[in-house]
Amino acid sequence: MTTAVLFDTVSRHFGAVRAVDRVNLSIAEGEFFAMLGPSGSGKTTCLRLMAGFEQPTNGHIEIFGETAEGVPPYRRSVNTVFQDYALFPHLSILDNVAYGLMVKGVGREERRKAAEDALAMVKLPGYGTRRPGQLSGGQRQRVALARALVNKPKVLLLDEPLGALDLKLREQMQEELKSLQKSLGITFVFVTHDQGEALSMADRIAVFNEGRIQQLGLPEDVYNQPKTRFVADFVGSSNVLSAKLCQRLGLNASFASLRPEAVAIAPAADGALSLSGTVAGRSFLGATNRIVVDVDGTRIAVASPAAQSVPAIGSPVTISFAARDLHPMEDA
Amino acid sequence: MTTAVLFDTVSRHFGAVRAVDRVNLSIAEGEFFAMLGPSGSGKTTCLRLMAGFEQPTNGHIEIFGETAEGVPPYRRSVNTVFQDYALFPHLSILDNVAYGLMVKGVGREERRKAAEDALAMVKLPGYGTRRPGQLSGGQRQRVALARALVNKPKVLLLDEPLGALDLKLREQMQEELKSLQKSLGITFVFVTHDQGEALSMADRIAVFNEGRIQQLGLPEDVYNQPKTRFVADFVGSSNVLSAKLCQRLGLNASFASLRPEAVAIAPAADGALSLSGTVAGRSFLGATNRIVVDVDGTRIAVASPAAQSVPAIGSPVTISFAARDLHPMEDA
Amino acid sequence: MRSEKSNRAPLGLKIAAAAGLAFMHVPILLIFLYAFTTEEKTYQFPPPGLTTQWFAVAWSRPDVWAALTLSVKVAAIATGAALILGTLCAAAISQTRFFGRETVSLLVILPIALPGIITGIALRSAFSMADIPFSFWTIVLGHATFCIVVVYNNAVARFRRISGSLIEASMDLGADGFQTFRYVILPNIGTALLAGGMLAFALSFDEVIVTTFTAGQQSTLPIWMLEELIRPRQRPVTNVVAMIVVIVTFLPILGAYYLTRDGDQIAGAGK
Amino acid sequence: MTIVAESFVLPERRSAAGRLSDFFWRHPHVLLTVLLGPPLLWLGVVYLGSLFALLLQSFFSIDEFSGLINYEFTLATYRQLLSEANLDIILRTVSMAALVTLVSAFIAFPIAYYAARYARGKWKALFYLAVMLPLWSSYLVKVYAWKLILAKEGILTWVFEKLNLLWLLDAWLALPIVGGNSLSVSYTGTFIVFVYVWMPFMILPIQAALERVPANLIEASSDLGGTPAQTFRHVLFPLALPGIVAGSIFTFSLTLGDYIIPQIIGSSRLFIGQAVYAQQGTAGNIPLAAAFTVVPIVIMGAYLWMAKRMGAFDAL
Amino acid sequence: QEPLKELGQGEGQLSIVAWPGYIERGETDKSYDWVTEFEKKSGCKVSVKTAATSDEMVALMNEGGFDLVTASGDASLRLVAGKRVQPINTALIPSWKTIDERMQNAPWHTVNDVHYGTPYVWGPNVLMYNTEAFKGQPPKSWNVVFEEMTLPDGKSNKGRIQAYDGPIHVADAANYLMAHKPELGIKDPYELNEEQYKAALDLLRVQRTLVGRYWHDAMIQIDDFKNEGVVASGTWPFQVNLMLAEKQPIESVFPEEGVTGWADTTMLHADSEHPNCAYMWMEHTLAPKVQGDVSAWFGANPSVGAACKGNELLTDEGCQANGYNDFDKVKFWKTPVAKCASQSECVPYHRWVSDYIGVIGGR
Ligand SMILES: Nc1ncnc2c1ncn2[C@@H]1O[C@H](COP(=O)(O)OP(=O)(O)OP(=O)(O)O)[C@@H](O)[C@H]1O
Ligand SMILES: Nc1ncnc2c1ncn2[C@@H]1O[C@H](COP(=O)(O)OP(=O)(O)OP(=O)(O)O)[C@@H](O)[C@H]1O
Ligand SMILES: [Mg+2]
Ligand SMILES: [Mg+2]
Repeated sequence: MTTAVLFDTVSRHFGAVRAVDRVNLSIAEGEFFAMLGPSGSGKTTCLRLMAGFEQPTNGHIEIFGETAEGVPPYRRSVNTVFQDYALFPHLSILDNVAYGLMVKGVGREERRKAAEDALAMVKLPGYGTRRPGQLSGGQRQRVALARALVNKPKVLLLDEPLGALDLKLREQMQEELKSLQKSLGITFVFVTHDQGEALSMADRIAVFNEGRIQQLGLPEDVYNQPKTRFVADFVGSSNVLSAKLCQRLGLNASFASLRPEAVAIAPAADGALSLSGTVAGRSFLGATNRIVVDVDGTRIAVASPAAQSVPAIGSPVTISFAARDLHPMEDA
Repeated sequence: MTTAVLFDTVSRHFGAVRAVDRVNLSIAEGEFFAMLGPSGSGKTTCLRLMAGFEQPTNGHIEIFGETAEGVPPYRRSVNTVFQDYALFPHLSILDNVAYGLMVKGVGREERRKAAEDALAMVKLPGYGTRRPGQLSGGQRQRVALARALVNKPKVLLLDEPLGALDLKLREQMQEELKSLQKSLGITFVFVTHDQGEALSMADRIAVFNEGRIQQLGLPEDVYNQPKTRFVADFVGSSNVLSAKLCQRLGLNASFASLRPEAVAIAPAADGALSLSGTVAGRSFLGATNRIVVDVDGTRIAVASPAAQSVPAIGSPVTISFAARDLHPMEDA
Repeated sequence: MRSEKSNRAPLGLKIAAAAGLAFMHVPILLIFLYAFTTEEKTYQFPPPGLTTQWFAVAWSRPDVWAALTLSVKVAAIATGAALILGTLCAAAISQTRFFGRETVSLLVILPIALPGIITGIALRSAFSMADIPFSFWTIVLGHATFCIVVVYNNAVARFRRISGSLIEASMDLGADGFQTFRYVILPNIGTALLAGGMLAFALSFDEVIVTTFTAGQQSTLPIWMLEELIRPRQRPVTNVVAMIVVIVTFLPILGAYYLTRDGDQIAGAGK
Repeated sequence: MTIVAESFVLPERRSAAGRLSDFFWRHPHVLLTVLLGPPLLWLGVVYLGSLFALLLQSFFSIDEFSGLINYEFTLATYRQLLSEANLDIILRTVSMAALVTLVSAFIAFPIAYYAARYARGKWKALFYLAVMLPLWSSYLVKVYAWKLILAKEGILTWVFEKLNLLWLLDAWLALPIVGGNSLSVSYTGTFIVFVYVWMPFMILPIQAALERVPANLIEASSDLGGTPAQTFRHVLFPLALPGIVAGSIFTFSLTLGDYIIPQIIGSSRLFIGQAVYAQQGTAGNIPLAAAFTVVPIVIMGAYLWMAKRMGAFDAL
Repeated sequence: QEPLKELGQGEGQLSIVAWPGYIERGETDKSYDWVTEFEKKSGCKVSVKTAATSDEMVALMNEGGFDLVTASGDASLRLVAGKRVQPINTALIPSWKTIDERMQNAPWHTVNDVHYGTPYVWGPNVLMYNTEAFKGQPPKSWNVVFEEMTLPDGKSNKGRIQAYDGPIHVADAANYLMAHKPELGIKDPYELNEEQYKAALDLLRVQRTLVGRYWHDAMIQIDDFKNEGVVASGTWPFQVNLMLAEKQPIESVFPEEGVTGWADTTMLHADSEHPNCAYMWMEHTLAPKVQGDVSAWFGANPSVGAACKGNELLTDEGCQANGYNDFDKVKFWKTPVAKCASQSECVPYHRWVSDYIGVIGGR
């Protein structure tokens, strides 16, 4: 498998700020790669390093085997879908989409055709004559996508492209993006701070914090076996069990993670672990009820199916879970 | 129980736009009331009618039994937490919080004390001397809350107060808001377009679309028994079954809703209904896998616990669900 | 966005910008130079010698002081009037919607968009038709007319940046219209008004075209300069005065810059 | 916290301001009238009134011998305005204004661009000062400084002489139309001074417009393969255009109406401003002066209308 | 309007529209001051508004607010016709009798035997030239400013001459034609029929190609002689005197074609608010001392013969130098009218105004 993007201990510092700090990364061709992390963790900076808007302070970047440093953005076969779309307000939708072809000198008729095809692909046929200001957020997002895709880039960078959309639209776009990527086979590098988005869409996920990659792996691994406390906290709302509690459960680790949906409110069955506590809170989440159980001061969240009855606040309960659902973590 | 807010067939039109259209509403004192709906559905306009920034085109508004029309905003005992917080940039945090008391003529010492108490209540003691620009989003949100609460309003209006926060912070603030409302006993009217937020926090929910209330009821009812196709679609990602499919299942309705988590990939047990189809897609959502099954062209999503194995795409499966989980809906 | 701006400018751009700025400043330097020349009748170049005597001469000439005081008075009063009218207008335009709003905003711009000579001659003939004798007040009237737009522009820009919900928040918290103005609007547009006021002052202070038409026998500083430049006695005195005015306006301009800039940042936080 | 609201409606404020405020709130139109009244009275009545009164005068004529106005409706003044000599004046002025505007934009753009995109912190303040200082230093003294520079025995000649480039200057002056006996009595001289004096008015609006162009549009263009030159041509320039138009309102209008510069630096051929000044002041022919002012009013009216449509007013 | 019957107390104020250099209070040169003493004597504070052209004077007087104007012949009759000035009572001016007889009833201030002002000073429009450019060969004719030629310094006069920026300059052209094209039959340069007028304009169009910039302000003309390389122009003795005082290389001559000239009258505004001060000023200006001082300063000739002798500033040769004896050769400015004396119909002044603008503005 060809390597699309390679980061070899890449750093990017702004004065004292280490926006990206010794990152190693290798993205395979055709992969849907997600970068997940809180605000300010360096995701955008990584993307800008790939696009060529930033140069690494240290380290080396290769794109499809070629050294990327010193190649200006306009000479990279990498396109970006910007977070706020960055559509040209003075151009029509068609001209926006055809922009990349125009600056490459493609003839008027040919680029009009290509742009219309691209618009059709993102399900906006016939919108060509409008201005960006006349479109809704979701539509603009699609135009930005079409504008990038019409250039047939080898890598497509997407910086939180769905951040500004509302939930409904977002779910819809997630599906569309995913199937588009499958059908085109282009390498997607996708930045988000929404773990649900990353988990459902990506082939692999890199979790960033403070400029560094905390964990890099398959979505299931990142979700189920967080390597650090940060990942456990950030990816899904895991319960973090302290060393003391771990010991009580017979686990020798300074921290362990336990997913709410792995916990049941029921006496322990065969080989399962159990703890007892009191119900401290409950809320209806639609598909599930979230019940918070206080176990000697540690609050453990339980996701209980909506069909099950919810114990009253203050009532004593026993919670149980399988030993394999308890994941030891590093200290960081 | 006293009625805090009463809307009697209230409309607010802007030219041809019916922002709010014949809305009937009655909010009880001490209730946590959520208004849920997509962008442009009239939620904010409803709130502004309560606050006094808009006057109804038609209909009548009563707040605590008194006619609200003609009472200017500054003479209503109703306070608002604005979506963008609207903190006064030129005043310190303390002066921001004390503003309402100052314009009412409360003495300097007294209002300082009250403002500090309010800041302590929202867990920002000692932040009084800072400027709004020096606070993070979540902190600003709390200041806006303190600023409203210090006036002891009879009704507190919150316009998507958590919209700008990131997921982690948002979950935390949801809990805090809820417990604050419980302890103060003030009527909260809460606007959001995030159904998860509405479901988990509200005592009752009104679902808005195009200026009208589509459904008004308990969160469970809204979630489990959507009255219209719009509500089913908007609140959670329900499957909508067409009349044909309904008939096949022995139900006489033009549409029926079916929650993904009520469906299992398994042969039908006793008294359960079942359909067969092929797997058309799957994605990992962390706690669950979302499996899309194609049944004669209708795509039905199934939420299957992450622990269960996921059938391969294209393989034939049987899905089953209890008859009571199939909810007939109105046409709209 | 951040990094693009921190990039270095292309050389060609730097040269073009530097050349443009040089073009703008060489004549100013010349004015400064001739404030020190020893030759008083002609502007011989290069100056035969340098002296500072003209500063003393300018200081002791009563006509300089008379023109200066008149200009300061006119500019102060015109600025005051412009501040009030410009702010009212900006408030009405930006806080309300009404029929003819566009027309009003056009009307405000008109006195500066039409050549000054038209404003001047129109006012002049109106004054003489209405039998208003030319006086201090006719000068002020003329100046205030085109100063309004400067204040208006600054105030409108700031009003636009104040988030609308700020004013609603104030009302919501129990402040009536006047209290809202006093405690929220004024502090937020204050720096913009100050900046607009300073620009208006400077504009009035250097105005000659409208003034020639609306002034009677009085001469403001620019009119005095016009007289002096055409019928010179002690030519360098004009340069001394011009130079001092430049130096004295330096601080307010810098002040206006920092005020509007910081103000924008503050107001931007509420956006 | 001591104030507890007993009822939903808070007690009425007793002060007059409170009552007035309630009144305004219930009658927003009254408030609008109060706000707009004074400025409209000033601009709409005094200023527009004067303008109309002036325009009215253009329909009167003047008694040639005594110089007194003959208050009878006539179009004679307009006939006079359209005489060949006067048309020349109009044509000359408008072409000068257009040229000055173009060249000002040309010179101002790099400065504004640098200030908007590259200057930071102290440098930005410095740029601002560098633009504002010439703007606020005395217009007259600047014009006279140019007289010294451009005069036949002036500084420019001196510099050219030192550089042994006098032939170049002479060659330029030998050209028809733009040339003349010396720079200070040629159109070239008038043009240079116009550009010099009005160009600063062009810089600030362009800078404002450029600052409003989101930086990521430029990145987007670059990302899509646009070279810096293409980015300028297709993205930056079109987006800065409203600023240029806003600036050109100033340069165009100021050139159109100026009468001092062409009088001091020029070849005695009149510009509209001078014609108005001369007709009004020297000749006392108010009707003809008024008819002359109609020309810039019409031109600027059309210009403003166009500028408004381009959204240039936001950039003022 | 009836003239003032008797003189009263001064009103304390007096505002005068005057040519530059006509009313001096010692600001440029301490010895030239004829205002301070008057103010002390009469208690009338004098304010002066200078005007650069006759048209401007008429405009200012039409606008009002002034008491007196020093109007030249091309303005004075227009002011009378427009009823902007009032007749004066010569009995209230004791020095009236001392006025030069040739000036007492001059047609530019006397209408139907009624006097509309007191003569101030008069002078010729002489030809000033740069002595370095003419290398000791003074020009004899106005042709140096009307026709292209090579000057003694070997360079063309093109771009190096100036002409007066006022319609009355048409008369200078007519005066030149009178001598050089007698077939046109011009008898009076201010009374031109269509044909004569057209010939004058043609001449002026030729002149336009030679002139870089026209002059209408004395000081600017001086600047142009100094800095712009101007070497010849019609001018007032005022500029000649100033430049000579500065030791500039210039001289002036009285060309063979004769010259035009101006004789100025101090006229009283019809609505003057300070008539008493005005009468006092008129009387003051007729004193030989003042007449002599003004003449010396401006290079003009007094209207009171006595001023020619014993004036310290003018000196006894002054009148001679300024052309006092050439009175008959000077064709004084007057406003051209349609009904003229020398022929059936003449081109009126307003045509002069618009056509002259056309000539200067020509492409
Ligand atoms: N040009 C710059 N100059 C200085 N600091 C910068 C610059 N660009 C980024 N940074 C800093 O680098 C860090 C990482 O920024 P980056 O934009 O990559 O974060 P991010 O993960 O994309 O965050 P977000 O989710 O908020 O977009 C931040 O602390 C930011 O302030
Ligand atoms: N002042 C106004 N003038 C004209 N139309 C308005 C005005 N205010 C609101 N509207 C329109 O009324 C409709 C409802 O607006 P509203 O702001 O109440 O929606 P919302 O539900 O709060 O949406 P969002 O979630 O986007 O805030 C929209 O179509 C909006 O464009
Ligand atoms: Mg980012
Ligand atoms: Mg809203």
